Amino acid sequence: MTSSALPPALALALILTAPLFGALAAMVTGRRGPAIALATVIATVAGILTLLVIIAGDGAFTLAIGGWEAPLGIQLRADGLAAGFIATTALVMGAILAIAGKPFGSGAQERRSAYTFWPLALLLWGALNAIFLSGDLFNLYVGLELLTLVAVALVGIEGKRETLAAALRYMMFALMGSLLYLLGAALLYAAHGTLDIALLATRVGNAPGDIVAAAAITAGLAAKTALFPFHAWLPPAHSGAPAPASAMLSGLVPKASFYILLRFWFEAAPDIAGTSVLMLLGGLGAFAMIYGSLLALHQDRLKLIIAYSTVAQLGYLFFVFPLAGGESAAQPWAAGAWSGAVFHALSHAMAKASMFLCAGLIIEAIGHDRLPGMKGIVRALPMTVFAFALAAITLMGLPPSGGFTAKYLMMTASFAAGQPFWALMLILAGLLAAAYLYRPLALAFALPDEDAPAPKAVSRARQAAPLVLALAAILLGILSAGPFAFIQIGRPGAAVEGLE
Amino acid sequence: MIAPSASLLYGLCGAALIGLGLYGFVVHRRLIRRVLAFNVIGSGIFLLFGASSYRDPAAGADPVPQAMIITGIVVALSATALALALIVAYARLAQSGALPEDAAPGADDEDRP
Amino acid sequence: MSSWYLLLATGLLLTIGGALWRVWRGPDQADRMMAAQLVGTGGVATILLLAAATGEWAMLDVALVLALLAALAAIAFVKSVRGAGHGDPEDEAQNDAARADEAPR
Amino acid sequence: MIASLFDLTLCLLILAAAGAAVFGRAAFMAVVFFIVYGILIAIAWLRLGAIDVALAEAAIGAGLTGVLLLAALARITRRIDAPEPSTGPDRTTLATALASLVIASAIAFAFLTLPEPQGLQERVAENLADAGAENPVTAVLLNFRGWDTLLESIVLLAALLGIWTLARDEAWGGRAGPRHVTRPGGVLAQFGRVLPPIGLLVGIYLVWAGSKQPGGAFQGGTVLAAVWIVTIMAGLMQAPRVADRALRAALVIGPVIFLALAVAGVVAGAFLVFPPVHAGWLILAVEAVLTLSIAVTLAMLVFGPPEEEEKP
Repeated sequence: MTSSALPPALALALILTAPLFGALAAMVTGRRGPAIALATVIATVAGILTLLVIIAGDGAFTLAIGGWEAPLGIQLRADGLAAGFIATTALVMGAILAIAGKPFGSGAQERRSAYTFWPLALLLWGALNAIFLSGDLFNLYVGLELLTLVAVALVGIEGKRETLAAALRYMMFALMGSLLYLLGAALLYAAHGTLDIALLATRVGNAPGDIVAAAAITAGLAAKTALFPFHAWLPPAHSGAPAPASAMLSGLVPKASFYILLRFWFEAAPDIAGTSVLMLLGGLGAFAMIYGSLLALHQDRLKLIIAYSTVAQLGYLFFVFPLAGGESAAQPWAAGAWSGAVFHALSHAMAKASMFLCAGLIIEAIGHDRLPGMKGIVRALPMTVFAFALAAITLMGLPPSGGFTAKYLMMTASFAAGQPFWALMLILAGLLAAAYLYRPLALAFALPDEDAPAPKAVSRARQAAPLVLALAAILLGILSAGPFAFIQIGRPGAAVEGLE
Repeated sequence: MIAPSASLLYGLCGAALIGLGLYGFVVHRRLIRRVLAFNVIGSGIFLLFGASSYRDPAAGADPVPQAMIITGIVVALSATALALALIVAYARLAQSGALPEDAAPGADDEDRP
Repeated sequence: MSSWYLLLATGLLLTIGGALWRVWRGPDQADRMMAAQLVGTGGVATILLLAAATGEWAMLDVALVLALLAALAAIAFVKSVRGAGHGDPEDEAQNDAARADEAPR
Repeated sequence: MIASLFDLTLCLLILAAAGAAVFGRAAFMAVVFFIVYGILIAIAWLRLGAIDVALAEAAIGAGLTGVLLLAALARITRRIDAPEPSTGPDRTTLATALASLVIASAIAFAFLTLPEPQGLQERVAENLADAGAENPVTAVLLNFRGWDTLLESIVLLAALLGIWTLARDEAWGGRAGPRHVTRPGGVLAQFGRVLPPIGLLVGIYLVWAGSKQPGGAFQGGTVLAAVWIVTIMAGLMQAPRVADRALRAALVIGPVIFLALAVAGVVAGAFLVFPPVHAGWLILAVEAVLTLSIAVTLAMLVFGPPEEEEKP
């Protein structure tokens, strides 16, 4: 290795280990959570900036851990897609950790939830980074398990009866999901002697073992991404946790399993996909979209609306499979559909995290999140309501947000592919999102009830965190050309098709 | 008659264990039984994995799957420990060993502490 | 020679089968746990025979660990019968939980 | 031929034990069957040439998991062996049974039609000289796939944090788990004196021997954890307070040193490197601290969250 290998290795080492170091330090010291989180953010962001510069300049690269090349060792893969997810995660985590200082801050005595929140949050971050950089299916399994256990713990952190039930329900789905994923990985190794994604791409065929493995991996990851019909665990789990935890759970955690699905279907096993399977995945996504939206319309608690909206929004991530997978993969529209889905995943991460943080601030101000109580909240929390509105624009897919770019790309692809059904579904999704997000917004601007108690004040600085996230989601749309080119770096097939 | 190899027998045994555990996981309402079934499925998968890497006894067992299985066993233990602690904490508050949607009337009598 | 060891080991497995049946039958919790301990002992013996049959003496470590951990399971059982951390096998106090075993009456 | 007879008998026993663990009506019986099942699976691993896995299964599958299940069962129900209400075969159970059968058959079919094995035995053997451990499994765990192992040691801590969050707020900072009382001079107390020294020796031996023959940090750590659990259950010691700094340091020391080593690799332009010259002692050192952390974490997983406030 030459000295020029130093910066990439350093960047990856910082991104992978800083959150884990932070988590372990927080686990020992107990009452220094916020300070440790700040140090972690600084170290990780330094690594991410280095990584972004390297990838933008020299393109994607791999790093063999310990110098052991695949199939013996584990390869880290840093390409545009990985860096995009890592950067978005850092932004979202930064905002969440900034706002979590108050509810989980340190008092004179160490408190239970104030103690466990910080190491759990940082472990969640570490697990996400490990997943986004890994190029090995078994290593991804370990990362996914770390993520799952941490997420379950965060769901149950309030320790109430309903949240424990939500955590248990989530755990049961997640356990099943990991087992299925593990089964698939075991079968793939047995057949091909490797679990490296790049090597598998050249070896996976259409043998029965490969098909069973692909089915198991897909079903397992779909359960973890809460794809219909495995969605039942999501709304109670995401709405029951405290706001900073909800923001992580809804904005970031399902993206990890979706990311692995994306890697698996488009890189490890691109040839195995039959049209019917891809159609099934897209169809389930469409069901999830309609089902989640309709239920979101019927909720009268803000956090439940946001949580059901996640079911819907995760649903149309799956439109990417019929549009860009299988026979479509070689077509010119595949790049657009693929990028659209990635844009959607990234902008949803920011917007949804922002919304949950807003909900948390509203609860802080009025003590609950029942819709009627939100009347006139705009007077007390103008910045929060503004952030909520901006996030809503992204989720509805209105211009100029990142959500709009995502929908535009996917709709163009769906017309080009001669599958206008998906475009129709995307339009419907936007309309439904507008409908269920209109209610809380309208109430926020309504006249408050005469006898309503005055909301508690929330500091401007804390209201800024969700606003930054919502603005970032809008900026992703305005500046979409840069990110669009960036996430394509290192994508298999991107070089052949060229960029628009 | 050709004797079946160890790999073949244990591999099929693993597949059968996965099926057994799957059935138990879906049918049982009491959470502790589902955790048990989860562990049966897990060890079935490990057995299948181990058997498939021992198909050629002359080459010896492949150490890479062995390491992965050890990792998997530890991960399964972690998940089991957390799940059981959640079940205990939930049972303390809800007086039930099953989730609300699964708790059939009269079925949770025995779970009262 | 090694086939003899394996044959013996197979015979041991059959006795383990007998112990399994006893775990199923019960009727007391203690009976079931004792039968499980019997399986543990049978398992240790089986492993010793396997080690002799194959000449892989590292297998003896597995037998050692199995024997040690079986004791742990037995202690955990004794503890679990008597709620909240108390319990001693010689304790004369009533062991309702252990006796009220075959429930439907 | 006799070997096949042995394997067939063992498979049938395994299936019988698993079936009883799944179908058995009483939860307690199911747990006992699961413990038995773990013992049998450990023997199966020996037949598959995987002594390291057999050790892990004997220690974790048959040992610790069984203890966890027994303890949980005892805390959930007073009458711990009350049978589940018999529902009888209805339409859903039949459909589930059918679906499970289909899935198991598909998996079996996939297994039978696997292509020629192309394992990594040779590649591991070629690189073993540079790996710092003679036991190939240890070499894979600590060196070739060390990143998996590092993450896995953190998974254990994540589970512990998750368990600790389940404590009641008033109990936070107190001693983990219920307080154990035994009659001084009773069988259990004696047991607690005899077993630990032996276990301590076996645990340390397993870690030390792990670089040459089957064994290693996880197996040794589990045995050491078992020793500590026995001592505390026998009432000879009390479980530590979760706010105890020394305890917390012991929990994280292994992963911290492993992580530090991973970052140190940056100097060589890589991540998590064991330089071949120093690999031998480095791996032994990492294993030693990892064993400590694993043993403490596993024991704390079994003790559970703090339950009562410390009384002055």
